[in-house]
Amino acid sequence: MNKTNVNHPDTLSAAITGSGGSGVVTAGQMLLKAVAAAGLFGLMTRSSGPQIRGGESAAMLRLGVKPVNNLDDKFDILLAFDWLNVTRFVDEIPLQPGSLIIRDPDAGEVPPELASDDIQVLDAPLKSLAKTIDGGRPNMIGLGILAKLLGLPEAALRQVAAEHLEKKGEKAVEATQACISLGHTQEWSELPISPLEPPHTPPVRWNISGNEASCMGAVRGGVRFVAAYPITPASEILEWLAPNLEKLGGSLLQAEDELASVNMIIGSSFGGVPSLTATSGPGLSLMMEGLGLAVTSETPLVVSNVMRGGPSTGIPTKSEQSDLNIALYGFHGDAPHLVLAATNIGDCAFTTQWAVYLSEVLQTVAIVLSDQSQGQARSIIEPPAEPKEAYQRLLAKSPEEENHYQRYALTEDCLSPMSIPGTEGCIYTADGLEHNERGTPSSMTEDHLLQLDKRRNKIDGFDYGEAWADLQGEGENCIITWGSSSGAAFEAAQRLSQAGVPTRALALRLLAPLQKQKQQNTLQGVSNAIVVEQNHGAQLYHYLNANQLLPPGTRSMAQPGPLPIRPGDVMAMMTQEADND
Amino acid sequence: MNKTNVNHPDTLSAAITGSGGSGVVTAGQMLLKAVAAAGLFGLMTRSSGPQIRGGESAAMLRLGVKPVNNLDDKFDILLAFDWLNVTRFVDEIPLQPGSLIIRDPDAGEVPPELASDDIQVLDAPLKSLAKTIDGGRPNMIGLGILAKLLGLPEAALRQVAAEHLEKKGEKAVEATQACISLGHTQEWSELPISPLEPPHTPPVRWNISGNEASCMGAVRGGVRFVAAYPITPASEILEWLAPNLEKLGGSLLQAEDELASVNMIIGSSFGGVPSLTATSGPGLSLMMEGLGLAVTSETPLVVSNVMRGGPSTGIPTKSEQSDLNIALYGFHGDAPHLVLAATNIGDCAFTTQWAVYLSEVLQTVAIVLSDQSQGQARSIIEPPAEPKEAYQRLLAKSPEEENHYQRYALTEDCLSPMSIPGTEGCIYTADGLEHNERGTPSSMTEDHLLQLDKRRNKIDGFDYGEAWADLQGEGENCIITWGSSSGAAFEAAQRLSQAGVPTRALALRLLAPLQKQKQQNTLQGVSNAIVVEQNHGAQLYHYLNANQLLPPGTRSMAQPGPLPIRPGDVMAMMTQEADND
Amino acid sequence: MTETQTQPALKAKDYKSDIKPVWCPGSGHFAVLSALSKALAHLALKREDVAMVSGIGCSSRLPAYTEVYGFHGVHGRALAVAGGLKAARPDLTVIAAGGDGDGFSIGGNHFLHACRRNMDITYIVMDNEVYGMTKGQASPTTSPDWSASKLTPHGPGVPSFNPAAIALASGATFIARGFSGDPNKLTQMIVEGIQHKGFSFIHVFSPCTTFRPEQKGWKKQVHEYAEEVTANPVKTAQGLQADDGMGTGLIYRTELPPWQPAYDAICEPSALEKEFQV
Amino acid sequence: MTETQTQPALKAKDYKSDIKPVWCPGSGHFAVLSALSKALAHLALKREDVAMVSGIGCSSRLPAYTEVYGFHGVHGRALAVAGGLKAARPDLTVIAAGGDGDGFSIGGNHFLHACRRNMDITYIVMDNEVYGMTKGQASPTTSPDWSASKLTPHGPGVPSFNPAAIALASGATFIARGFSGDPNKLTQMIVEGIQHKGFSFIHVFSPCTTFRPEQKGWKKQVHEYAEEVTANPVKTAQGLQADDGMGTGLIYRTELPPWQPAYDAICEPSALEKEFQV
Ligand SMILES: Cc1ncc(C[n+]2csc(CCOP(=O)(O)OP(=O)(O)O)c2C)c(N)n1
Ligand SMILES: Cc1ncc(C[n+]2csc(CCOP(=O)(O)OP(=O)(O)O)c2C)c(N)n1
Ligand code: SF4
Ligand code: SF4
Ligand SMILES: [Mg+2]
Ligand SMILES: [Mg+2]
Repeated sequence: MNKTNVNHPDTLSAAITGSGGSGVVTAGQMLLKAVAAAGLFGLMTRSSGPQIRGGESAAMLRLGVKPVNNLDDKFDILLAFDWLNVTRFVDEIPLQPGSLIIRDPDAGEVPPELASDDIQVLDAPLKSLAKTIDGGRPNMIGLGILAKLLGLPEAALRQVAAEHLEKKGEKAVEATQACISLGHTQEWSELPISPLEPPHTPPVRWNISGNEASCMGAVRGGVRFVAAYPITPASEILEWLAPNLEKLGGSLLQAEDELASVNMIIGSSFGGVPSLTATSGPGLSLMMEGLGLAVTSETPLVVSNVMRGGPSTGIPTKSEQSDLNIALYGFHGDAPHLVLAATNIGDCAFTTQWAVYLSEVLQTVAIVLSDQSQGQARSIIEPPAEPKEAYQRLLAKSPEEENHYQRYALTEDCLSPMSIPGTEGCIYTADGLEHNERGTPSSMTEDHLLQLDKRRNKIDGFDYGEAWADLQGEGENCIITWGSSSGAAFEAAQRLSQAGVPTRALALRLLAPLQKQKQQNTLQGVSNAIVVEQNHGAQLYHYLNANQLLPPGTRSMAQPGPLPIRPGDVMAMMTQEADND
Repeated sequence: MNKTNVNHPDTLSAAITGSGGSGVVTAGQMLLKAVAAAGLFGLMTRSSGPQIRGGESAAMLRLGVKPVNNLDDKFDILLAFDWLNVTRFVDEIPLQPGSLIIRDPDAGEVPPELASDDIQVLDAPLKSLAKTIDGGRPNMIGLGILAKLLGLPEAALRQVAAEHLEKKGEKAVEATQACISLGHTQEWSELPISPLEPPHTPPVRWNISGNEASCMGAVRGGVRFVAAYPITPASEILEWLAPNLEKLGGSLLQAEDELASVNMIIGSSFGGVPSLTATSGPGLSLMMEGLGLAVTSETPLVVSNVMRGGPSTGIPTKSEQSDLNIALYGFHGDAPHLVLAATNIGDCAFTTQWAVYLSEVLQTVAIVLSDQSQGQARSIIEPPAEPKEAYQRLLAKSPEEENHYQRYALTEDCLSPMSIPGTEGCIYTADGLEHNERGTPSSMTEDHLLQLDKRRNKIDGFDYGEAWADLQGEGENCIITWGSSSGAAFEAAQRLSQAGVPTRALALRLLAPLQKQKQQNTLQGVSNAIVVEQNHGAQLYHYLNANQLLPPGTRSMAQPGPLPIRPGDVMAMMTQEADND
Repeated sequence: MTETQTQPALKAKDYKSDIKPVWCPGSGHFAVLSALSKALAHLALKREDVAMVSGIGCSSRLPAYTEVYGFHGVHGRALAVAGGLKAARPDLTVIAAGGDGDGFSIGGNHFLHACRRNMDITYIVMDNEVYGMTKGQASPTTSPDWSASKLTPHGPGVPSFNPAAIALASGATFIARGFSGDPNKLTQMIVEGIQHKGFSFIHVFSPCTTFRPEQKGWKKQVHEYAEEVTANPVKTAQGLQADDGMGTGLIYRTELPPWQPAYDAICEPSALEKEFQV
Repeated sequence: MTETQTQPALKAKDYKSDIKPVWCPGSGHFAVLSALSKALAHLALKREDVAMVSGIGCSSRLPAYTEVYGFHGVHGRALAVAGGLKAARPDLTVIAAGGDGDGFSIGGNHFLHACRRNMDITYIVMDNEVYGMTKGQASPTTSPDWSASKLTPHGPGVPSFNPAAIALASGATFIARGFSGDPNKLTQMIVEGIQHKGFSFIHVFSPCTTFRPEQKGWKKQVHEYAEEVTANPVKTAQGLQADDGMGTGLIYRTELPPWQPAYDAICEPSALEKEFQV
């Protein structure tokens, strides 16, 4: 029998589905923890139906011996507790010839949308097995079965059960462990799966979500004040930060709305405290006026925008990369600022930390784009790196002699020392009206031009070093991408190169200001390029075209959410004949 | 002596300045009325200092025998009542060799910033002459002098005085008329001005501001409900509409803020009444979330955005074309919609009316960009044209039989009949969540893609006819522009062509969706192009590049406000060697 | 309520749509939907002459579940959409609905000004003292010491918002408090609210079983509002102070002319051109 | 007010900057600037420890005219900026200022929630019952029949907003009403407001000579607030009702703990990484 994962012997993909209350998410989370305990890497995303609470749900995992940044094209295993509303997930859990479905025969036949001749169905009487154990639950039987198939050691599973259910008491732990063991001891004839070989001495790893990683980046970067308003899928950022900022001597304020939250962090940052807010599309829209004020008054701050399906209220619980336009261009007037995007879950930490540093040193707004698929997914990763240099805000010092402090003084690098309230002799009034060097409102053409130049040049002239983008591979074919699509792009490039189509992939971390010269250098020798992104309007593609940064004939692969962009789709697009009209 | 206006014998430019209370604006307004009464065309813009009320001000006029759409490079005449703070206006009132300054010798010397050997200074004892008349005012003496120099008949001036001061009583009218006559009877030796020859039978003309023209367009287009929040320089739109909508059976609601105003017109439009709001940059920023809702729920509405200096509060009383980015891209998610811009003051009527028709027929948002220099300037114009076709919203009718009304039904042209409350049998709930054809929220990939396609294709597929742009002239040189820069661009193209540099000028009226094929056809044969716009970031230039609609080597002429773009500057840019690196 | 034509044959269920609510089992919002449909049936309003407008939240999903015209807008703006609709279409019966977060936090400004403006709109707030939809954060009505949300680990620490008192101070002309656990009384309250000419505010305790399971105890805490119901705002303020905040029933009602533009057309747009002609 | 160090040598004029106000001659806002600078001098606050925050409007221009730190933000958000500043920098004396449009129309929601949150901020609203900056439109405090704005040719037609009553219902702990025509009393009021621990709201009648010339008559209409000043909101509501709206003086004061996060750091960010380590 063909092993389904022979093409990617380093990874395995498994999905778990079931109706409300069947324990899909618990099983998935425990599986991921067991993956970690076993010394492997892994990724888990979730999906659920429209019910606020308690509807059907799916957990999608991919495990690997090396870091895993994206889902695969197909799933090797689907474990279904039941078939209620499972069709909702059919698109999200593509199977392939040789994939394995594990079902409880008591739950009925595999629905026609999933059944096919090429797919092997294994019967596992989850419910009846669970009944054999006091306090046993079918999902934990399933977990044991899955672990066995994936090659995860029983010990890892038992350890996870002990930790995960600690609060529920010893009895619960024991029952769960018994279920897992029962599942794990099931014997199967030859199976279409090659279990993964964990490394002998596993590296240090973290178990973290993208939203949590963004938090770590924020506090590492020095953020000590946050004001925000809850919104899916950004709320976890606030929920982690509220208790943890306190430990660092900072605080979080739940504001009455996003107009308040953005203006509150303008106030705190004016007060000298590095500040951040987190939101998603609708909240970002409401913040744009305030962000323009921060740009104009040169008040540093960071917005962590976790994108969801748009436009308008859109699809709150699903992912999309469609807020690039508003992040780049959503200001009235000319308002240069920074836009960054994390290229994977762990990178949410690096990119957010870097954004804090950059916003502080450049005294401007940094918008960090992440998305639901990064933010709410959990991953076993290598500990995220930190930026090489820890930039800080340039502060004004009390002058020795009486002289007029000029908050918006024109300097060579266009950065002016910022005075923090409490500093003697450097009193000023920050202003969102156009102003002269001192900060006094001015409607004169010359002041306007000087300050417009200042605000642009301080950002354009800065040396951002090497972190502006991630590049992998080489070759005349190139995949250009950003954010959560980067994982699929890198994997596609790698697989293409292995298949004899030399391909590089470039994922932009710094989206504004574009590093034109560096990007041009990086793209030298490229004859066939595509721009990959998860939105409908080809937002990155148009943006790069606007700045004449794409090789001639570059094609756009813009696929809106919520389905993730998969490596195979990118490969297909890359190798498709370039259409030349 | 050289006449200063020999190069443009059809037009004459005059400015009036003075400190608070000197009556600059009154003199300017009356002069413009007299221009109209004399059968000529003309344009008047104003400028003032930072004082809320009563500071120095300047009135800038250009008169012509044909319609005048923009200020000239230089002024032929400057009439100064005094020299207090006049330096504030030096940039706005460029003089040239041969220009004439009229000053009151009692007000002191011409300041060095203005004085030069080439400039002729005429002494006119305005104050002392005014004293000779009971109730006489120096500005009215000045008005008489100016009228004489410009060749405006005394009768026209007297008539205007009678109308303008009617409410102040007969004595005031008589004193004013006496002043005007006294000024008008001043005799001068040969002067560097050739007065204009009014046509024998003057055509029908209107005296209107751009903001008023936008109002006429709105009500002609069918707008009957407006909710808005005051903001400079858009408030005059509301002030005109409030009393006049009533006469048409409509109404205007002053809202508590812009979040309310945009959502209120979503409500009224959902109720079936064509609706509009007017605002400027900061207000537009606050409306973006609501506009995204209108796009997604397919609720037609029009936003008249009168641009001012940005970013943030910026320069509220001055003009700039820097809200193009937010108008095009300021939505979270992919939200196709319409963006239009008026190419001159009269065109504010045409473009707004067309925007109402288009938003109604396409069931989407139309943002109309005008700016302070169009909105608050007054002009004597030909009566504005109306769009050829009066499109209307496609309404759902009560079905004969019971069947489920599908608000967002997928149709060939992607437009679905909209049901208005009160219609039996077509009940539905409009939604800003992604939805299926019926309107029920859906997070399924397929529904999302279908509705994203629908919302884009209904707009992209529509036949906009010929009004998408104004084209003048021909030749391999081309000036591409939009909005209030169009006047200078057209004049530059004309003057260049006359000077042997064949130049065409293209002013885009429909900025989104771009009419790619039409624009490509229009630009055929162009070898040297520039994009002219009044902002810092070259917003139109980048947008056209993003859509690969510019001939290779096209250069950007992006000049932020508040100084207007002048024809001479455009000519200089056009003829400058293209720099090819 | 606008005197539109009525239509006697319909039952409460005819005012419910066939769309299945996304609500959790036991959510108080189900009972509000029931009470509302009964009220509409009682008033025998023509379904197509009624419009339900909402913002975002579990509660704000209500419109799609009713068989009347609906507008499910963005978070916090229900009253703005409703106000524009009523201004342009005075003939419709306009009802706005939503949650405590939607109405009192992000929507607070519109609440203030809608009360003042006194348009003929009925506003039903389903208060569960929590943001249900976003999985359980504190709202303005949450008590200061409720610490179950990680976002406010020590509780919000701010005295809770008193909707009736704010409505009163802002000029609302009809204020009532209901409980989803007493749907008959709530039905009657909604009927009266819709009948009231002007802005009627109906504040409903509607438990969130998922994130505030302790609200099951509300059943025992609510009681008849025992203070005098007057048209005198000061007396009512006094009554509200004396009440423990859990009294349900009519609280305040007064008659003031609703704000409603409605002009007869006296000319065509072309007539307005005269002003500009030279 | 925060107990910051004081600095005795400064006079009122030392708290004024050298920037010339753009205000019209006779604008009430001049007197507010004077009273404020006198109050700061009286309190002998170190100039660098005071921050003035405002929105947009004639009145909101105030910060640049004072010689303390200033933030001139966007329209309606002064209280949000001030709240964030105070939360992050409890050591500063934070004063927010603005107009009736800025504070009660577009800024209404922040007003509500700032009163509730009771942070130690002083908020001065210069009420001229008009939008001065945008040349004379009705604000929430404008009387319903004021028809001088073309935008509301029949007057706004809505009962005017009662700032003190709303502040009271929302939970403000210090409410006073002043008049720019009585700058000494106003100075005293600002002093007490700044000294008050918690949110102090000072509502100042500050005439717009340009667009509301009739407000010159205010001189004759204002009078001492004659009702009892208590810490009891119901009594105060009664008093406010009895007053004709023109009584100036302290109206309400109570002591409640201000909301103020202030935590001592107990660890470094690296200590937080443990949670994630496998
Ligand atoms: C602008 C914006 N901010 C935040 C959100 C996220 N959000 C959705 S519903 C909600 C709160 C809902 O609470 P409530 O109104 O009390 O309704 P409930 O779910 O409790 O019935 C929030 C914060 C949003 N959709 N839009
Ligand atoms: C978002 C936004 N909307 C509208 C405006 C225009 N605007 C500037 S000041 C103002 C009103 C000012 O009135 P008020 O706060 O009473 O101050 P005053 O000028 O009367 O002192 C308005 C509407 C703006 N700047 N920003
Ligand atoms: S989360 Fe709470 S409010 Fe929302 S549906 Fe469930 S029980 Fe009701
Ligand atoms: S317009 Fe009115 S409020 Fe503004 S400065 Fe002048 S007088 Fe004062
Ligand atoms: Mg709630
Ligand atoms: Mg005011």
